[in-house]
Amino acid sequence: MKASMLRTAAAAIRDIMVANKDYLTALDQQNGDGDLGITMVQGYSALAQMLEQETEQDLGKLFMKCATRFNDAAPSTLGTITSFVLMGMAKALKGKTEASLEDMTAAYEAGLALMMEKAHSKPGEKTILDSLEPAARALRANLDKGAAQALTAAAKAATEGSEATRTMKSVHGRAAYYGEKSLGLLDGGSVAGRLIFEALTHIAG
Amino acid sequence: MKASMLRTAAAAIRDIMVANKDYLTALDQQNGDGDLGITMVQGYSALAQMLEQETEQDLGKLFMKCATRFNDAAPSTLGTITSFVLMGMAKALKGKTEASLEDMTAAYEAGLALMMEKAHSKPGEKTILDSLEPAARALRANLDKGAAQALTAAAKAATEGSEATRTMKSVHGRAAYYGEKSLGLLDGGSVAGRLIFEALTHIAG
Amino acid sequence: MRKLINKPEDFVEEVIEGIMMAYGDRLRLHNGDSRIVLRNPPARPGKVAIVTGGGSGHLPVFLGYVGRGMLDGCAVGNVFASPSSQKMFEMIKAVDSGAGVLCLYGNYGGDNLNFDMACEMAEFEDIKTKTVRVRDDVASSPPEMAEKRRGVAGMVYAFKVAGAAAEEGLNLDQVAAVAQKALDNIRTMGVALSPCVVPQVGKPTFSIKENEIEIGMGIHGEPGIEVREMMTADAVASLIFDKIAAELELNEGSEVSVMVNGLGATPLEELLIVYRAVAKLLAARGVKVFMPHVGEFATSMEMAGLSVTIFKLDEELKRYLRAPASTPFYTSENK
Amino acid sequence: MRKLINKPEDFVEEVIEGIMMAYGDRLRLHNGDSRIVLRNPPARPGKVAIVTGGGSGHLPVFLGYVGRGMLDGCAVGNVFASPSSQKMFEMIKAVDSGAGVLCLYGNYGGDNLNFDMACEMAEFEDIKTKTVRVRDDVASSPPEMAEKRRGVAGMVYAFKVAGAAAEEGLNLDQVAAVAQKALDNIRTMGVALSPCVVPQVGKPTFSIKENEIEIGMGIHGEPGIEVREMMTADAVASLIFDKIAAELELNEGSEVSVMVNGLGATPLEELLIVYRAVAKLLAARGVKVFMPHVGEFATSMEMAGLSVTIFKLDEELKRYLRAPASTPFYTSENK
Ligand SMILES: Nc1ncnc2c1ncn2[C@@H]1O[C@H](COP(=O)(O)OP(=O)(O)O)[C@@H](O)[C@H]1O
Ligand SMILES: Nc1ncnc2c1ncn2[C@@H]1O[C@H](COP(=O)(O)OP(=O)(O)O)[C@@H](O)[C@H]1O
Ligand SMILES: [Mg+2]
Ligand SMILES: [Mg+2]
Ligand SMILES: [Mg+2]
Ligand SMILES: [Mg+2]
Repeated sequence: MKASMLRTAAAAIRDIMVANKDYLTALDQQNGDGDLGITMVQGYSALAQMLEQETEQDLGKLFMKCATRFNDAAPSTLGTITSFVLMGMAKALKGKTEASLEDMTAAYEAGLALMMEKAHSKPGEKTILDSLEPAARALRANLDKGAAQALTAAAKAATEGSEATRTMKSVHGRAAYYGEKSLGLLDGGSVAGRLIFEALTHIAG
Repeated sequence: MKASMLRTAAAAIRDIMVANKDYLTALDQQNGDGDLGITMVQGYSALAQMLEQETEQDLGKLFMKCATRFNDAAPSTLGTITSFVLMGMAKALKGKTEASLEDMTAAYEAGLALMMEKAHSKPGEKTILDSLEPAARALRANLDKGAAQALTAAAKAATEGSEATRTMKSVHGRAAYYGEKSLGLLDGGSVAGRLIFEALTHIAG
Repeated sequence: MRKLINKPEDFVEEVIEGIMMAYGDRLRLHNGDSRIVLRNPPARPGKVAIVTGGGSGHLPVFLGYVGRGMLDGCAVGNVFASPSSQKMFEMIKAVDSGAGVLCLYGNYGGDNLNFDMACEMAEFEDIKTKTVRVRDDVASSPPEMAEKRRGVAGMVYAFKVAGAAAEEGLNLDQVAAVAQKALDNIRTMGVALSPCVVPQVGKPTFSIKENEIEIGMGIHGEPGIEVREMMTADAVASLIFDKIAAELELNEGSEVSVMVNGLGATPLEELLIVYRAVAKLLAARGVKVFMPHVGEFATSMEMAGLSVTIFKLDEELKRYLRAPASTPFYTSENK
Repeated sequence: MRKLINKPEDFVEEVIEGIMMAYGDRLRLHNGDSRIVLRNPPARPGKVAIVTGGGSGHLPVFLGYVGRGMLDGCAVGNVFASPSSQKMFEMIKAVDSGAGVLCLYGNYGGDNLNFDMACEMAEFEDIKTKTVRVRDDVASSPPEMAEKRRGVAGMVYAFKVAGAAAEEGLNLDQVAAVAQKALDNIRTMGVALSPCVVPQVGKPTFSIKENEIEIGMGIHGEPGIEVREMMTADAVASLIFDKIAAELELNEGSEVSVMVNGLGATPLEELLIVYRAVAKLLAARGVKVFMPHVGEFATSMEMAGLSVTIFKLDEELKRYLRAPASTPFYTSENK
């Protein structure tokens, strides 16, 4: 992938977040403060807008700019967590102006690792990680099948992972106050994660 | 009348105010603040209670005590207005330990006069005066028929006067803010006035 | 009833008890009477005393302004009801140190009657009194019937300015004149978004629809000028501003103080948004703002809404407004 | 939505605009950025700087405590949302005068992540920072998980005490230690009676039934310990008191400061009734109250309810609490 593709991706994710804004809001209202729809739209809109002007070709520097811009536009928990992923990817992509599917997968894995370190979280805790991390594994397992198929597999894994949050107990953020009561509820962040891969599948396919 | 009769009268008025508390409240809520029921009960309860202990025989001094006590217990507009009437009666009855129906009527007229002076009001302004003043005229006109009949006539006049407030426009207090809109409404204070004479009729009869 | 109270009939007593437990070092009850709150320690002998009084449910109005540089005493009524003339009289007697007593209070039927009675009692005991009634609410009567207007948040400015004049050593007539001069330059108007509940009544005495706003409603729910569909903060600000500006000459170079006062349930954030709008309207006319007051100064328990007061100043009034004052509920220090 | 606002998306900008129009003499925006509010004039060089940050909708928390004797800066987020780490970093850089910067803020996911990121950025530029998180809300986690607790009204005491320590000339580690010592002795718990509305959401994120009370609910509507049928003020006070007293040793001779904090819609009268009940419970144990704080210190817009904070004092903490502080929204002068 190249810098220009990031622009298309950001626009696609923004569109899917706009389309699902009220749904995300409703999910976050179940056991959070209801800002998830707004912050995701704000974050990805800002990214897409920035990338329309941006001429930086170094993918590392570009992802770093994305991380800062995203956090500035959406400094909520999930917004900041997203920034950490982008920051981790930036470090891994530094110096590259083109990246293979494998490079991108490795960068994405590095991004998740940084995020888990900073957010003190791991899969199974009813968060966005429960869609993002299965997606990473699916990407890795389908590297040889090309971007379109690998992303389709990742989207499927993200969807399943998100669904599985219903069986999990929240341990982070506001949702954690609900403890047992969070069982059965779908985590809004995990849905945001699923939507990202859904959007990427569309542009790759 | 003698000091002891005042005790019976106060208790009877208190009872009728208690029975009509919610009604008075509702009337005052139409174009006032809704405290009329509470304040009338408070004022007459305090009077009745004080008179149970009180040994003063001089009617002037006794009415003066009543005026102070009433205002202290019910310092609302109507409470204070009531105190002015009692104060005016006190001045007229000073030195007397017994008063004829005619003495009482004259004292009552003096009470109304003092009240009108202090409250800057006159009949026809949709207030308690519109029941109290017709009652005064009825008493004066029926002096020769004895207390029971005179009071019955007064109660009738008070009732008609109170009803007539529906056709009047408020010019005093909170109700005045309603201007034209007050047309059609019954004035709560005038009902309180009617109830006083209703109670007095019962004990006289 | 969404109120954190105990028995409704104990409401006022318990509020006063709480105040004395919290601020017993700066306030005292006259002979232990919870209806007569006095400045503690008392002012220096020879100072003109200033007292007020009125119903409960408006904190910090009225007793919240008893203290250094403001009031010497306050008679406390039941919720939205006047204190008795007896209490007022006892208070007047307690605070007079020979220089006389200014009764400075809002123009309401019950309060007027009781203060008048109290002043007569005081006169009988050779205590000089003067009365100045606050009538700042432009929504409560048209200009030609201004003497019928109610007193609302603008009274706080009157307390402040009269208090400073008294501290400065002016005599009774002069203090009354300063209060009156201030009031001649003070106008207020408010809007309400939700009603409030008198504890002993237990339900709202009036209602406001979810999407409506009461323009000019009084602090006890007295009806205002009109009911409108919900408006923006800027629209509310300019509606109030126009009404007030029609009565105060606000020109290039004028100086004013502005009070944006929350009625109870309206957040400080919204008061600041409205302040911003008023300040812009003033700036557009070249009017300068001195010592803005944004917060809750005169409330109606849990009523939602706010009032805007504009106080047109000259050098004398500015000096009195600026002078130090300190009560448990008000301080000039950070204004 | 019963709010006096303009466009919901302009809410925060317009609040800050209002604040700067009213208090532009005592606050300034860093490079005109409405999300970075700084003390004006800045503190003397060499003083440890103290900053905070957090979501909007809680005035006077957070920026209301920027001023002499308290904070040097505040990063401003959207309603109930953290400011970005970029803004925090710019603020930290702006206030540091070489003695380092204490980041003192409430323990919430978004704020933690962003302040951590900002501190890393600061470190990179050789600015010393220290972090102390406020976790005073006993209802938000059991004692054995106290590190998970949220920060609520008790942070105001922490601002006050740390601010005084910094003014006195203590170094960064010492100021952080004072803040931590204060927080070790501060506990808060709240109750809510009605929800609030985030302007851009437009409807309440939770609901409370008319006759119910949420015990221990958080300032963004986080669920508390339990929902109960409406209770009296005295019952609420003793429920909160017991919960707090189980964690602070309150004995004969102890001294505490008590804050009864309104969440927004609850009248001052009710706060005083609850203060009274708490003061009696303390008196019954022989505990003395120093500098009570009754009013709105940390709100949730139009939420009805209140919180009670107890701050156990020693001579050092008393001195810092008493020390002069003055911001447009807080002053020690009349406490
Ligand atoms: N520590 C964490 N690690 C990973 N994801 C988290 C963490 N905390 C929260 N999340 C995710 O963030 C979502 C909530 O995000 P957001 O609404 O921005 O939080 P808040 O409004 O509390 O700041 C949750 O649904 C969850 O998926
Ligand atoms: N100036 C006046 N003269 C005579 N009666 C008055 C006057 N003003 C008000 N009233 C009477 O008082 C009643 C209202 O009394 P009250 O409820 O005590 O008033 P508020 O609650 O406004 O103090 C009215 O219904 C009217 O009958
Ligand atoms: Mg959220
Ligand atoms: Mg009434
Ligand atoms: Mg009344
Ligand atoms: Mg949030």
